[in-house]
Amino acid sequence: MKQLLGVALGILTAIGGFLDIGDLVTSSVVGSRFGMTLVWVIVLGVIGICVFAQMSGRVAAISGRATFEIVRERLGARMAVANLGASFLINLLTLTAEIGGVALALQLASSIEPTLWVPVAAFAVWLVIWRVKFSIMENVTGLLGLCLIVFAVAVFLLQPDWATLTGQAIAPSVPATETGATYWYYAIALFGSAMTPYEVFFFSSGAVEEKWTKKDLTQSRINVLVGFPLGGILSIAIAACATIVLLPQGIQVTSLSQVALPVAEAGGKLAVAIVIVGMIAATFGATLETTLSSGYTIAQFFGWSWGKFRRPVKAARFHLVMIICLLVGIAVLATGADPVMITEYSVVFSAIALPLTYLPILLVANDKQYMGDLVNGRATNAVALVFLVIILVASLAAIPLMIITGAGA
Amino acid sequence: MILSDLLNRPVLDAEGRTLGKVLDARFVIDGAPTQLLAEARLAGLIVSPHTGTTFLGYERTDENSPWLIAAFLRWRHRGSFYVRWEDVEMLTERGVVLVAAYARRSAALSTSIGI
Amino acid sequence: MTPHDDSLAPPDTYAGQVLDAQLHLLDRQVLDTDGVPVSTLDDLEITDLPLDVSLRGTPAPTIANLLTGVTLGTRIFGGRPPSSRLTRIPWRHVTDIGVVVTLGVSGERLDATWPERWVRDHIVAHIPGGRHDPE
Amino acid sequence: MSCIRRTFQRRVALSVSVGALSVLMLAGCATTSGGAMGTFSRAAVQASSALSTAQLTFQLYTTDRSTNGVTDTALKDSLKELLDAEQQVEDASPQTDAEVATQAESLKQIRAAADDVIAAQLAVSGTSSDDPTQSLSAQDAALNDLRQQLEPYK
Repeated sequence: MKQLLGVALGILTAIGGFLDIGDLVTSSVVGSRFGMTLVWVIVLGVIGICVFAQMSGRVAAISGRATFEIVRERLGARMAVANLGASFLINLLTLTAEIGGVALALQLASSIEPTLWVPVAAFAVWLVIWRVKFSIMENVTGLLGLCLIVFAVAVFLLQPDWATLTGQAIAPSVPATETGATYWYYAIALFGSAMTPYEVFFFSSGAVEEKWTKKDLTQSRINVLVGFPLGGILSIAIAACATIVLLPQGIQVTSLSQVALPVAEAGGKLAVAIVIVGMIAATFGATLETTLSSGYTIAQFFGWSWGKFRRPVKAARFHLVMIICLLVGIAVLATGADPVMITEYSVVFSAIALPLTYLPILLVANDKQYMGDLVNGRATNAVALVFLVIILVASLAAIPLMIITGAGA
Repeated sequence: MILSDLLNRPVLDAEGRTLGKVLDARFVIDGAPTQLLAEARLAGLIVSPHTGTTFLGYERTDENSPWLIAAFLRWRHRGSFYVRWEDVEMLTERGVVLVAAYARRSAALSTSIGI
Repeated sequence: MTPHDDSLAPPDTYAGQVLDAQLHLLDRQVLDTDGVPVSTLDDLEITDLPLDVSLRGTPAPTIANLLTGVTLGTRIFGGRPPSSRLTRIPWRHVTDIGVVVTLGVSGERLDATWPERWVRDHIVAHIPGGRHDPE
Repeated sequence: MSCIRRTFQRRVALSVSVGALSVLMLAGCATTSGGAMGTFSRAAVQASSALSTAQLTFQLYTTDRSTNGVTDTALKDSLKELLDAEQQVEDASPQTDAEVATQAESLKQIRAAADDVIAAQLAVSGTSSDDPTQSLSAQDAALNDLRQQLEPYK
């Protein structure tokens, strides 16, 4: 029975932990402007993150090496430092967006200005990282994040015209009001929101934190292959809600409050309360993950002692880096920068930075010195290579599209 | 002397012709035993005619998956060879000068891949 | 199919463990005897070799020290650090080289861990709760 | 010889960072293409989206389907969008008479919309008793017409 509970817990936290401010904002922006015509990108992104997280979890469990140790060992110092620079800055951008997301979600609960919530949220994140055990932190935010299932319930409560919804999803075409360039720009943004690099930094470092071994791999495979797709379905539900309620009224999502309106329409006050709890948990959990990822990337590159399983004094520089990153996040948000705008940039830059960490992980997953006989199978390699091409194309196309569309205007 | 000074330096034959660059330095732990581990002796250098930056060692192992990357990297390091330390004549500002009758050996790592 | 064309002599084989610096040593994680990370291996220091002098007959150089810290900057951006400022971990401390480089001594005594100890004693230790295990 | 390669590397790193900065600037200027009319068209889309949001929010409030937090925040956000749209229209420098007229028309509609949202906020906070639902939907229709009219210039 305990084993079953462990499996269930793993899946639930994977679902709850999958969504963050990037998914919430990007899925609803896309739903409100493109309807269901970009849903195929979410499916693609979910498959991609399943392949990627699986590989990095297996590499971490077998070789005990987390992502950035591998990036440096495989690429050598010079290429790794460029990789570190890009990945760290983009992670910092995502971290700032996530803290902003928590503040916006708390504003929805309290009507208090988000700029006041930012320091409170950042302090709470630091406190959890400083004192709370890794697994407890993951389970609580993951389970509370499950409240976002209310988006899926809302889709049914809204009794949509299922034919047009699925029709749009299956036969995607660029809506009249949008240009091809914005369509593909938001395709990349959506792909970046599903396959965020920090999820992999966190996932593989978490495997080392929780001292995974070969026998934990089946558990992690179940978590990923069941949890992430269900998380992806929630992303689709968010897009569907926006399509059903916001698109017909010409509402283009530019703030988190608009994301909650379809849920209010579908399920009234109770549903709104639940979705707010879900949003706070999802963004808070994502802030924890991005903060830890900022510590992981720097500490693993320089070879410092790192990890939440160690007392803070045993991983001093690791914790110092995280404190500094949180302070930077607070400072950026204090300038009044709009967290939704930061989020939109962070998901696109995530798509740009993805190859930097995907390639080394793919290489090490094939390296007998690291993996022994558990190297990638032929099928995994085939799928992984297909995604390498997709990821490279998305990464190269992102910047030109950002210029043409003025970041999706 | 720092190893990075040696890595990536041009390799010249006795007549001064450039053969390539030092791709890597191969050490073998079979010197005089110290407290814990024997001395690591510089057995030889791996020279690549095209590029000094090694990339994941595909040129030396029978690693061939994922094939797309392995094929590309092997192409990039085609023609790389191994010279023993005994074949090194001297170190100069211009690079590593080999003896006239240096032997070009395969750079392939034997089965015990550095574990 | 190992990649060597016909013109090359067969590869040497050795009794001891074979280590290609770029592939198996450089940029690897260095752990101390308790498994606590010390640093990443940034460079190696080998016995000095004279310039412009025939090296025929001289014994092969050996690895004297593992280098970390300031050499990372110079290795990436060029230039040479003054030898006095190199952070050295003597080769004799190394017990095993596999996926990581393992030392036989505790990290506390090595000067490679000085920055970690400084941050710990001056900053982290002063924040309440810093010494407790997370619960 | 190896240091020549490194300065080349430093130059590459420099150009990459300059490239990244120019991307952000270019992304900014792309939103100002299409001259004054382009700005008006984009502002009209933004304004009508904001007003529709306020209309939906107020309707959810009157049917007691939304919480105070969401209602207050959504109205505050849509007012901010409307004022931002108004600012864009004011900052545009119209050249021809048609553009001057469009600017005036756009400002009139957007300001009316902003007044309606403020009325909704007052109704929600209970300080005023009149119900802005009619004027919200009337203004919504007006802004939609403006948006259709300016659609070709987008």
